[in-house]
Amino acid sequence: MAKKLFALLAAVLLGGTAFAQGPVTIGVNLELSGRFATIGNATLQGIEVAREQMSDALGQEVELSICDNQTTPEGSINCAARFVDEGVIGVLGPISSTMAIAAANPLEEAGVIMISTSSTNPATTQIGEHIFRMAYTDDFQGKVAARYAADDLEAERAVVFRQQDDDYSFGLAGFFAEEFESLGGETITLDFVSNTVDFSAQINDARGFDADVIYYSGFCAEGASLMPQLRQQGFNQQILGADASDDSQCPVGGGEAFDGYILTGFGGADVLSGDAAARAEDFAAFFDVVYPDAADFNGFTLAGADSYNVMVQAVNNAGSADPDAVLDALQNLEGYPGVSGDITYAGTDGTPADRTIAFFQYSVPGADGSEWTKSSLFGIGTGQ
Amino acid sequence: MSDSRTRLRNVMLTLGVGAIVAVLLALVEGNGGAKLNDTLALFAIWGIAALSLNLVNGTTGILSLGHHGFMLIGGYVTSLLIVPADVRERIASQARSDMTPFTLSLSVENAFNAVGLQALTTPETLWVRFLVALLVGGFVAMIFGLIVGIPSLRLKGDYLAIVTFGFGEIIRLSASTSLFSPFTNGALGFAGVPNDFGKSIWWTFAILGLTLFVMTKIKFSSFGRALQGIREDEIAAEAMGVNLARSKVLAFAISAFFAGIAGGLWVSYLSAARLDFFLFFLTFFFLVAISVGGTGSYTGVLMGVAVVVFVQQYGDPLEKTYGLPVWFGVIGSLILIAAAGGWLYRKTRRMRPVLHPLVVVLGLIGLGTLLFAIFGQNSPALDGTFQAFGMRRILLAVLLIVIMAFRPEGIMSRAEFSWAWALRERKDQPSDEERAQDAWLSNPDLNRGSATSSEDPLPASLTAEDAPNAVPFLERGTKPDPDEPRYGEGRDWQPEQDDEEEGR
Amino acid sequence: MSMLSVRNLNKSFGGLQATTNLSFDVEPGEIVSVIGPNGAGKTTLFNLITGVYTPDSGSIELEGRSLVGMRPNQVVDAGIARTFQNLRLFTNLSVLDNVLIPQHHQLKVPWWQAVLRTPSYRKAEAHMHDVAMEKLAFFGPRLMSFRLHQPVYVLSYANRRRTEMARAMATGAKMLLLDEPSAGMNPKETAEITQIIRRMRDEGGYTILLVEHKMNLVGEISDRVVVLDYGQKIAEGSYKDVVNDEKVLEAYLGKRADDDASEEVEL
Amino acid sequence: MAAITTTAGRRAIPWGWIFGLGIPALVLARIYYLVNVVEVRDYAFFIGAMVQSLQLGSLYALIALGYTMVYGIIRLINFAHGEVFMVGAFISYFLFSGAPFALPWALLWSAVLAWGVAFILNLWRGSMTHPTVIAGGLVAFAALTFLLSTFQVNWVAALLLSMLFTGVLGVVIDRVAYRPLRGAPRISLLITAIAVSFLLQNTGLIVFTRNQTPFRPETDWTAFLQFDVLGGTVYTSRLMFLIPILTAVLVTALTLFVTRTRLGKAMRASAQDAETAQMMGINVNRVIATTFLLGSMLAAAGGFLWGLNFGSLNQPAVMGILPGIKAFAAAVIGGIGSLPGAVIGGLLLGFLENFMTALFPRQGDFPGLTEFKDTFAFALLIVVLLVRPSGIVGEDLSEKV
Repeated sequence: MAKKLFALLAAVLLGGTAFAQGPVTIGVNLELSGRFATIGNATLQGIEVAREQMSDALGQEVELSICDNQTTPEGSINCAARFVDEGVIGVLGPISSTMAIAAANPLEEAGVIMISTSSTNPATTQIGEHIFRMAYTDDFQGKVAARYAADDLEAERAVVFRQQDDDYSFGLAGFFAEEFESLGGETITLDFVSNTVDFSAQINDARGFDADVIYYSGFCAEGASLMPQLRQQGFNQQILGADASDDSQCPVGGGEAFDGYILTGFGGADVLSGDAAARAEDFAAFFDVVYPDAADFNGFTLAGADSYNVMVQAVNNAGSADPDAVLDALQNLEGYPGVSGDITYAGTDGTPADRTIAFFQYSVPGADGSEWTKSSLFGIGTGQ
Repeated sequence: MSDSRTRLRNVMLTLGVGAIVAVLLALVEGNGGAKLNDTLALFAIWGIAALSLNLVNGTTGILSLGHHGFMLIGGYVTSLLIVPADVRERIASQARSDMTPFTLSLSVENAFNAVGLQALTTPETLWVRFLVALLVGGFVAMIFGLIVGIPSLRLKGDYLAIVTFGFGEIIRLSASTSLFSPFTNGALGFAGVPNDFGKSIWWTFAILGLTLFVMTKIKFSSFGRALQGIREDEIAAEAMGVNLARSKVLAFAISAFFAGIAGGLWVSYLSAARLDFFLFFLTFFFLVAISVGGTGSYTGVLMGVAVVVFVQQYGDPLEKTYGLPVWFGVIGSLILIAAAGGWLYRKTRRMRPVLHPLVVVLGLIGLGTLLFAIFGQNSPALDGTFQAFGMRRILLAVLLIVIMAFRPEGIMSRAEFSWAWALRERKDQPSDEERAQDAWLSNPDLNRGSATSSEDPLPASLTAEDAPNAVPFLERGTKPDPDEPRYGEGRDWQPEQDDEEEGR
Repeated sequence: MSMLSVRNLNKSFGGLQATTNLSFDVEPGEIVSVIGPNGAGKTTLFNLITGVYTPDSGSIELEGRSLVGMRPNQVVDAGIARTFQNLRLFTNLSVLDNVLIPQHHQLKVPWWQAVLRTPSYRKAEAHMHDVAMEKLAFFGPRLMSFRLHQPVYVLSYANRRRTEMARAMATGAKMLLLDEPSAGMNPKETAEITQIIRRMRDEGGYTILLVEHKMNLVGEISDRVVVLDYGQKIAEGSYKDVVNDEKVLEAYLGKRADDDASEEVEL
Repeated sequence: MAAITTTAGRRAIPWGWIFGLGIPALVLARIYYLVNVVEVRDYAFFIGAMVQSLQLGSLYALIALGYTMVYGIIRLINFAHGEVFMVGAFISYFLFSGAPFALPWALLWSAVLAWGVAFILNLWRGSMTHPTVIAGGLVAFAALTFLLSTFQVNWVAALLLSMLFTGVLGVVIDRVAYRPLRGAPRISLLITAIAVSFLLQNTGLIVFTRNQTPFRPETDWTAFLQFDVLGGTVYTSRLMFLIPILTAVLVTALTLFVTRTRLGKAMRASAQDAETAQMMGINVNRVIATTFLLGSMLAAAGGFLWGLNFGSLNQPAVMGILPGIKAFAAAVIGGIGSLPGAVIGGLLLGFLENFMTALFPRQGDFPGLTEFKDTFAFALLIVVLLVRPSGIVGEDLSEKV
């Protein structure tokens, strides 16, 4: 009880703009520095371009209060505390599950809406009713990858590399292994920690298992060391990755070891269907005008843009800046025409229904990975 | 003033100050922002950890670098025992989490139910369960403190520091291995630890007060004196009967206990227990606090913690992205200040040549960069912004290097705040009556005239060579015995040079 | 039953034989001096008795209890305290603290009672304080009143010597090992220390084993003298007959050129 | 200082031989068991593991030499040595990768290094205001700014230049942080070393980069290499030859310098007793500066080869910590203060880490020792410090009462 009272008291006393009709500020809590800087900045660009397209809600200018959580849980908590003080209408981001879970606790208590642009760990939205996400969840991404490995690649034995100190990677590896074993396959899971460079021990363990496919649920920082070492130790099996490796650091860092690397990620224009594809294309065109030389225009950018659009739409639907009104407007949002597909929160616990997930493949001709290309193979909706 | 009356006065004064602090906290919690509230809570939590580290580093003189390991243990045990039931189901349902049903059932709530204290398992009595979890965390850390204390019996100095560092790192690295992950949920740790204790100023400051009470009572007790004896000269301390083994292990155990408590509060503050919350930078921050504040005094340590917490919490302007001209201006002016400082230093010390080439070169570089920043604003080299990520830690590192170079004993060195000091009751300054008597004692001849009330002059027979069985000359205690023979009546002897006061 | 009995003590560091089957006794209440040229093994003997070194062979017994293998703080419990040749005081602590620390090993109160300042702890603390004042009073008013609370590094050399002696006495030991107590003192202070040592024996009831170079102090105060040379005992007895002993002169002054030993040499 | 008086003569049991022969025998028995009885691995795998251990061991040895030399002279555990290793690796990366420093950072680095060069010349010319010292400093400043901001060189030049720069940086660190504490107690020296290591970590984050960087110079030494032996294939790369050979060259060069030259003799004298050496006319400051110079150069070489071996450099704040502490453990295991000791310790630690994980692979539910890979070094460090602080080769540095 004391907490709720304190939060209200703080909001009012602090010239809380939650009620008054002052400028609508939206907090942006992203990993702009540290390990996930490239993905964080790509998402920020998506939000800024979306704001260019639609810059006002309830007739006022929408302000973005940007906070860099430096890819650390305590940085994310500090940003959350700052947003509680500023009394923002809602918070967009962070992109990764670890930072998202860290920020979700204080924001839920303070009753502030949070939309994590690309956190896919199921635990994030379970923290409270104010916590939403824009992406699919890991159990779906793990299942789809496992089914692809078992059916399309006819693999019976899979080695799973898991970064054990990250919620996203830990959960995703678990879902893949569970689904793959339910399809009759056999898996072993090898752990490494963040910032590992020497994978000789893990590769030694993998050697005795002669797997048909390798599943990597980690990030590009470690992937750029692991893949070359795998190739050097004679592992030429097909490597499957997840949306964390949808980042220019992978092909550039890993070089030709990433040639033929298949990964699941957020569907872009070429996997969406019908008018969603059209919307994605003219958003991409508009994006090129604002950021012509952006290295990373990928699913994260689209997810950032849609998070902003959905937040502004909810404020407009609610017709006032009162947090509870905006909350239930968001909770029964139906079929919003987003740039990454239609978004529906009605009847969900914060995870949008029917998101499309795409399969991409890297091709890295040169040894130093300077001219890499990413082609998309096909897309699967959460419904199927 | 009799001893018991001064003690009463001191207790009353301390309680008075405690009350004032409580009122201030009430004011702050009311309308201070979440940030100020967090900063105060952080100050208290890191204060507990720094005070407990100072018991080993400052009072006993052993450099211990494994403090973050004890905090980790305390933090994880507390969070394992206090994490609410829904989080436990989520962990259990999580794919392939290593936590076994048994380890997940380890919670104070289940323990209370088992023992029949159903009344204490309600949400309102969460604080009782949190207190129990905190104490259990402290005791488990204390046991690890005993284990780490054992090598301290055989090793000394920098080798011992490295061994404690080794222990700290082993604890952190093995917490995520399959051996311990059933208890620590691997590297993922626990989310959703109730944070209305770590974030509440009342809880943290109350425990800080308790820690300060225990630490000062230890330091000014016979045990504290034995520890300081070990710091001054270990061989002499052992030769005077101090049991080194027992004292050192005691210091390590108590320090580890409070480190565990601080770990528990730190986990509650961050509302999650993860391995990368307990990296070595924690011990480094406490080291900075102790070295800056003063290794020998708890008042100094608290001042040091205040400095570190201020830089950590309000240092983020340092890490914002600024335009390059701003950066160039700042660096230029810093170099200029360094050059001016060098020039002033050489001038006051009258070193030749005053304008040392290094000072001149620095001045030129500084001026050049400053002018370039001011006038070259729109030149291509200066567009674009820059963010100095990690500038707060650089500031703390530089601060520690400077302090270690110029004032290794810290700001307060050994001066401890006490009411006697505050009320100017300096016991070790001689009153002029005592000074006269002391002067007379050392040089009776010279001071014959000036010693007005010399009822206790030096014995006459002291230096008489021809007195084989000299009369027992010195009186017992300060009160002169009436029937003892009066000494110093008219015997002539050479004045001796007993130069009393040679300062350090 | 002698207070301290040392039976054929041997100690060698690598090749160097520091002590070779040394045996001597010290009776209760006696003042025994150990003299010998530099490097004769006097300080090694002290380190052996106080447990800093463990002897290769031989026995050291205090009132029948063997001290071999004991750590220095156990030796102090047994009842032997020592002073150091080069003054190892707790320099940054006050004089009072320096004399309180040696009594810590007798404190029976557990540490948590000390923290809570229970009455039993306060009583023990008061007792320790009185013992300290009594031992310091032994040296007259010099170390009392204001100087009690001054750090030791402020004191003069003589006062530091006195503090170290008071510290050794405060351990509650029955026997004191004084390592060159008058080193660096002028004649007046040496005379004063001589009085004090005699008073310690007479009023304090201490048995004293003394290592000293100043012969007038040794002569005036010691009941018996043991002479060491290269770790061996070459003479023992009262000061007068030891001084004229042939081997002692040889050890100190070396052999005469024409080896005419018949002549009596007046020291 | 280790305060254990290990009394000689009591050691009847020849521990040296027991461990020297016993452990290899146990290892071979375990290999035979794994290969023939359980058929989990083949001999080629263990030869591959042996090669990897040799590479890793040489890297640890290069870093450990720096620790040993600094500890030998001023009894300081140079906590910042791990970070010097990191700086060496990143400077070589910026030199060969054609991604030169931005102008401001090139200016900053060259100002610091130029002052270091001036300080070194000052050691040999007597005073900082000596014309050659100032001239040397300015020339170094100009050359360094040009080099760091525009130049791109092949990897050999990058290695040598990075060794030079990092050596000078080592001297600067000693001059700024450690020199004011010459007479201070060793604990405050250690605290300053910790502060310097944090300073370098975070400056590295600002000046170099904030995320993991690929480390792939244009060299064919990193080409893959496979050869069949005893029925299996060993997967390795040409680095298998480059790293041990380069390490051997550097170590012999260092040993020759220490034993054959006058300055080397002065270093050994100061290691024995700095005060007496000073009285014998040895300029101890020059000796200490040389020690830091050589130690840091070796660490830079170690950094470069570390990048080559793993193909990428971790982010600056993290890269130097673990290898630094493991190299210190190697230095202590070998015998702190003795150069051969550091090399032996480094190789031993390299074998221990690789072979422990290779000898106890994952079988059934036994998860294998992969997770404990990093804790071996710490565990061994603590055991050696407790049981035999003078290490395998080192002499007893106990303290007299």
